[in-house]
Amino acid sequence: MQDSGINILFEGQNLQRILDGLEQTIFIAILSVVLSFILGLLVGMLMTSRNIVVRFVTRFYLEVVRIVPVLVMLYILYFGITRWTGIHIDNRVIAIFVFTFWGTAEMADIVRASVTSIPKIQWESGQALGLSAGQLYVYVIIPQTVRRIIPPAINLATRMVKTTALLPLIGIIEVIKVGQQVIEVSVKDYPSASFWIYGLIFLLYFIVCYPLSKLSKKLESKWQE
Amino acid sequence: MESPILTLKHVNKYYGETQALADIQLDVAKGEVVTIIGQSGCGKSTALRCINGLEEIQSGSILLDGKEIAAAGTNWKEVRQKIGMVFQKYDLFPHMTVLDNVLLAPLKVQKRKKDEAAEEAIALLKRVGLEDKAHSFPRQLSGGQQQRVAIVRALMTHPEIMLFDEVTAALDPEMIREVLNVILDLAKDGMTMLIVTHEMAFAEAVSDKIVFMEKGNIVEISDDPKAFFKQPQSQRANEFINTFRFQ
Amino acid sequence: MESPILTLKHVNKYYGETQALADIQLDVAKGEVVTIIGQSGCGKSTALRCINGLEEIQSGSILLDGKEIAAAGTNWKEVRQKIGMVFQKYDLFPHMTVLDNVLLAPLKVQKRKKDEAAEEAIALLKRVGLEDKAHSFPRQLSGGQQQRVAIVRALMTHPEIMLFDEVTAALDPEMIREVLNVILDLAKDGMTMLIVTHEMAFAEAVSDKIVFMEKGNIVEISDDPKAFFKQPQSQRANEFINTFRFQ
Amino acid sequence: ACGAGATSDSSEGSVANIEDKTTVDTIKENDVIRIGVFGDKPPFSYVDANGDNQGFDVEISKQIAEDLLGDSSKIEWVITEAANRVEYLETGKVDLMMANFTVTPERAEVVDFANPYMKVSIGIVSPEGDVITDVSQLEGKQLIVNKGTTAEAYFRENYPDIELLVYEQNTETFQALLDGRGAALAHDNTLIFGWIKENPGFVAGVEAIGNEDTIAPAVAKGDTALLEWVNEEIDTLNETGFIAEAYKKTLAPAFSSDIDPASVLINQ
Amino acid sequence: MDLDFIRKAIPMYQEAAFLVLRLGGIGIIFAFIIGLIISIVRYYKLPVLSQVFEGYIELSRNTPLMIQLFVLYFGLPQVGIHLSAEVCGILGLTFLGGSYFAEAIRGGLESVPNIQMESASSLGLSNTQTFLYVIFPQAIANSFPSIGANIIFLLKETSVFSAIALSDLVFVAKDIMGLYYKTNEALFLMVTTYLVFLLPISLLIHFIERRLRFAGFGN
Ligand SMILES: Nc1ncnc2c1ncn2[C@@H]1O[C@H](COP(=O)(O)OP(=O)(O)OP(=O)(O)O)[C@@H](O)[C@H]1O
Ligand SMILES: Nc1ncnc2c1ncn2[C@@H]1O[C@H](COP(=O)(O)OP(=O)(O)OP(=O)(O)O)[C@@H](O)[C@H]1O
Ligand SMILES: [Mg+2]
Ligand SMILES: [Mg+2]
Repeated sequence: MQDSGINILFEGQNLQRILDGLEQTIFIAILSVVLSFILGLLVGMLMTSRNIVVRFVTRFYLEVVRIVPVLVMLYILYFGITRWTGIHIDNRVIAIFVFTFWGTAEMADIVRASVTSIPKIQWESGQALGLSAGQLYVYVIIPQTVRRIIPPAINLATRMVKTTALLPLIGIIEVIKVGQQVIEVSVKDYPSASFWIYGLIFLLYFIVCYPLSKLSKKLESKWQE
Repeated sequence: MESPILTLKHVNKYYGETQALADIQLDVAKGEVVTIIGQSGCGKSTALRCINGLEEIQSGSILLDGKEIAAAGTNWKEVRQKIGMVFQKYDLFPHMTVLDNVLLAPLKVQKRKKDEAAEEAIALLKRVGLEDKAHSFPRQLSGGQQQRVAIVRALMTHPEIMLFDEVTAALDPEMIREVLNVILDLAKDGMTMLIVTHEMAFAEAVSDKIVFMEKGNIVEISDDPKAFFKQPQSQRANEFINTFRFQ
Repeated sequence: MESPILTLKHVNKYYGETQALADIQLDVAKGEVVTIIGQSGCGKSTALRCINGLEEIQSGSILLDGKEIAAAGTNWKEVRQKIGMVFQKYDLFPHMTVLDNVLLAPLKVQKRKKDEAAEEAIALLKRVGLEDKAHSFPRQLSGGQQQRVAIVRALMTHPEIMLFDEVTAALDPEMIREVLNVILDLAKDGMTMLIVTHEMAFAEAVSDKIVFMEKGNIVEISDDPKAFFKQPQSQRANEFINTFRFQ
Repeated sequence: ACGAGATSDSSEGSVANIEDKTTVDTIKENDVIRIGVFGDKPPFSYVDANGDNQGFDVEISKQIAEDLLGDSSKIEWVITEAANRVEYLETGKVDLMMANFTVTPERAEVVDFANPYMKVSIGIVSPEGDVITDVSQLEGKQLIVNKGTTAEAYFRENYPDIELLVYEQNTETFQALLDGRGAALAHDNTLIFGWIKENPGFVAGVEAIGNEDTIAPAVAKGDTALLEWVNEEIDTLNETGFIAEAYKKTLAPAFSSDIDPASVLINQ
Repeated sequence: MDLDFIRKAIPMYQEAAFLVLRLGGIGIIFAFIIGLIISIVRYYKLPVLSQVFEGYIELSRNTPLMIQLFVLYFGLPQVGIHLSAEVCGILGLTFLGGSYFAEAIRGGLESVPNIQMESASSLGLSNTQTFLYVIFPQAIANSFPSIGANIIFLLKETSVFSAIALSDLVFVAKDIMGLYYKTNEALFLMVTTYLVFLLPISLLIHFIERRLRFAGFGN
């Protein structure tokens, strides 16, 4: 039995379905990652603001996101919005919104850390040349922060990919859920189904995340001079 | 004497409780090289930073070409093109090549034509001996080379006055020499300069005027550097000069 | 002349292709103050680091008290107690108080009694003017104060010779003076010292012997610092000295 | 991002209970009914290797669509989890819940159950060598249950002292028994009967405890029009023997042969 | 919201919180020890072991904890190893956390300037003494912010313990939603419980972080 267990992957549409599940995972993760990176850049710059109110609000946002589990945010938004307003929003939109909301905060903190680590003299020598605040950001500060944020940002991206495992709760059938469906149906004929299916999913996650983390390592060592 | 390019009148500057500048009065005439010396923390950097608008002053006035620049509503973009400043270090933008560094202000602030500005940049880099480094990044240069680029970058906006804040403090002796030679050269060309340095021999050689500060005050101004370094008038300046002598 | 404390014989040191030390020959007698000068990268630091076993040499020998220390099997723990070394900066352990810094080696390496070692530490701190900083952390001290503590820390193991590697390079003038005064004081007390510095006036004042290096070679050794700084024998030393003169 | 997606998506349909139109009208208008089922609970409702929904609940759902919209394929399947079935109904994200929904008083407070189409009791299965024949034998031992099932609720309410091992997936639940992680497993007896057929060495020491529960379709609270329609439909399906047919097709092959259909079906 | 229900449900959350703290605490301690060992091995670039550990780090970081738990809990029995859910939870967290701590501490170790090691040697300290008295305390201080962030992250990761039948907070919340349909109450209690134990931990970490900073670390 054990040795024929791998056949479960080739039964019916199983493999295709698992890959479709992976596609859901990747689609939502990638879109959220991209949005988080863009918004995180903006919010991160706000976090370095000298205005204490702005700083407090953004800090509060970060703490909230860190303490409220993603699962709760998904639930509250997907069911809560409909309950309170009667409006239905596609669950993938909700998923992307929640992931972006979370990712933006984390990303912003990464940006904040890297902006504050830019020596003060860089701001000053830009100013001394007559650059406006906007020019200072565009030509001097952001290009320098980008290098420093990429490694931790990629780390964040892999975390976001891995967190898509929560999505079945709002009805998104991602790769792990498909795997479970396949196991439930096939376990009678293939007692080792869970071994093969989870094994495959383990591998798939690794295949998706590993190149990202390799890339971050590479950039990290490259930019360390 | 013709009217000064830069004038500080009764300038006072506080950081919280500490008074960093106390009733500072200073004139810098066109073509004049003025060097400020004094102990660490006496207010030298603060003086330069106030002139360049990096810090606000609490009272007094600062005139550039006879126009008040320490008041609200100053067009700093314009003023800063007339003032070039070079800092102690980490001054260049590490993500840009040397050429991009020196072209940033001419192209983005002054909106000059790229060809023409680049031509001038190359000429200036040549003058400081770095024409072959135009496409290098700052980290590929030695500290002394970086500071020479920083000087070129400041010169590119055609300032009327240059401010130097301990530009050699982080350098090794030969590099110090490379950089100071560039400044000596500018002095010969008649550039107006306000210099903060701890290199006494250099100060003696380059300056038209020495300003000795202590605790935010100007204690002594001398128009004769040679005489000053031999025997300053004030007791405090004398003590200070002595820390550079052995036995 | 009595037999030297430290002797370098035909010492060669390579980093890959670059030869950092080329056939170095040097004697340091008891109580002698030897200063090494030369351009950046000429091998000054490397020389000190090899003496202290931080780098291995490829050939030649280094004798301390007549015993070979550059060979395999050297008991470095013992040797390093006889050699005190002070570096350019970031030298103190930032997570320990001043007292803990200076007591680390006596207590952990030499296993001395805490009371007795602490007493000596306080006495030495007093000598460098820092007895009230015993319980401060390094970051609460100025750079000059930190370097004075580093000197005390090195003295605590009762070394026979002290090595100083540009200990004032990162400091402001008054702080430089504070630190150099401590070294001058040690010299008067008869401490044997090997010093690397860029402070020429200090080198002239403190040294019994000046060693001028270039590209890993000793180019000139002078027993008369005054004469050397006035007019070195070698062309290269002369050029080097000139970088410290203006006009 | 939120504002942009906020317009009601056509596939999601409109909210239940818009005053003048009943849900039945809306469903007919949309020409599709949204039915909540499980994706991983064979033989009741699951997704097969080809990605198609299958099982007892699914058979009945298809017939409902056939009778309501004239086409058994006019269903938008919504895969639910035990924990979000009520939410789906309450927020109108499904019209009809067919995810093996056991009727309980607590649930009846928040959703409206239609007439039942199936009966179920809790059974307890344990290894042959160490059979549990009475609940009292479970004291001080661990009982394996599946999360969100009536078995879990029953033991939590009535035997709070019995330590429960709660798993999310059916397979995991039964696997845990095989791995010897608990002394016994409590679940819907229908499932247990099916399972022991495949796994010799285990017996249903307790065949039925607690109340006999029923399983029924559910609609959002107050959705009377749909409720009435479904009630009638289920009655018809019971009477015409459709449900018995569905039983034969989907459940019988999975259950051991000694099970009397009458213990599972409503009108036998 | 049903206050009566909330009152009744609180003990379940309490129990779950204790479980999370107990398993999370043990897992984090083990993970820290593993991380420490790995970071030292990688810092000193010990041959073979370094490469092995690097492989472990990649595997651990690039796969979800949920799948790691499945493998431990349902995969190991297939080869005859039966571990209790609690042990699996701890092992899973250790497996995941080990790599995060390893990277955090290695960052700290590498941020200690080389001159520190040299000045310790030049005082005659042995390699072990140098590590113990000089390198390690600074490395821990330097990496404390990321160590702290990882502690919080790992405590929150326990929410996938429910996959192997451990009643963590998410599990209890889902259970209540599935059984009693008290969604609002369940989620409210879950967030509150997280807040109640994560907030003090987070504040404590901030406090220690600041203490370390002010105690003379960095410049
Ligand atoms: N941003 C600041 N906030 C508060 N106090 C400051 C600030 N900058 C400078 N000071 C204080 O103002 C005084 C003058 O400082 P300033 O930097 O001008 O001295 P300096 O003469 O340039 O010293 P150095 O030779 O060390 O560069 C000092 O007492 C300093 O502590
Ligand atoms: N760790 C190393 N690896 C490779 N090359 C090195 C290393 N350390 C020093 N060197 C090279 O050895 C030569 C001598 O260096 P050393 O640091 O001794 O010079 P120095 O005289 O102390 O210079 P400085 O005045 O800048 O401190 C230089 O060419 C330097 O580039
Ligand atoms: Mg200054
Ligand atoms: Mg050196």
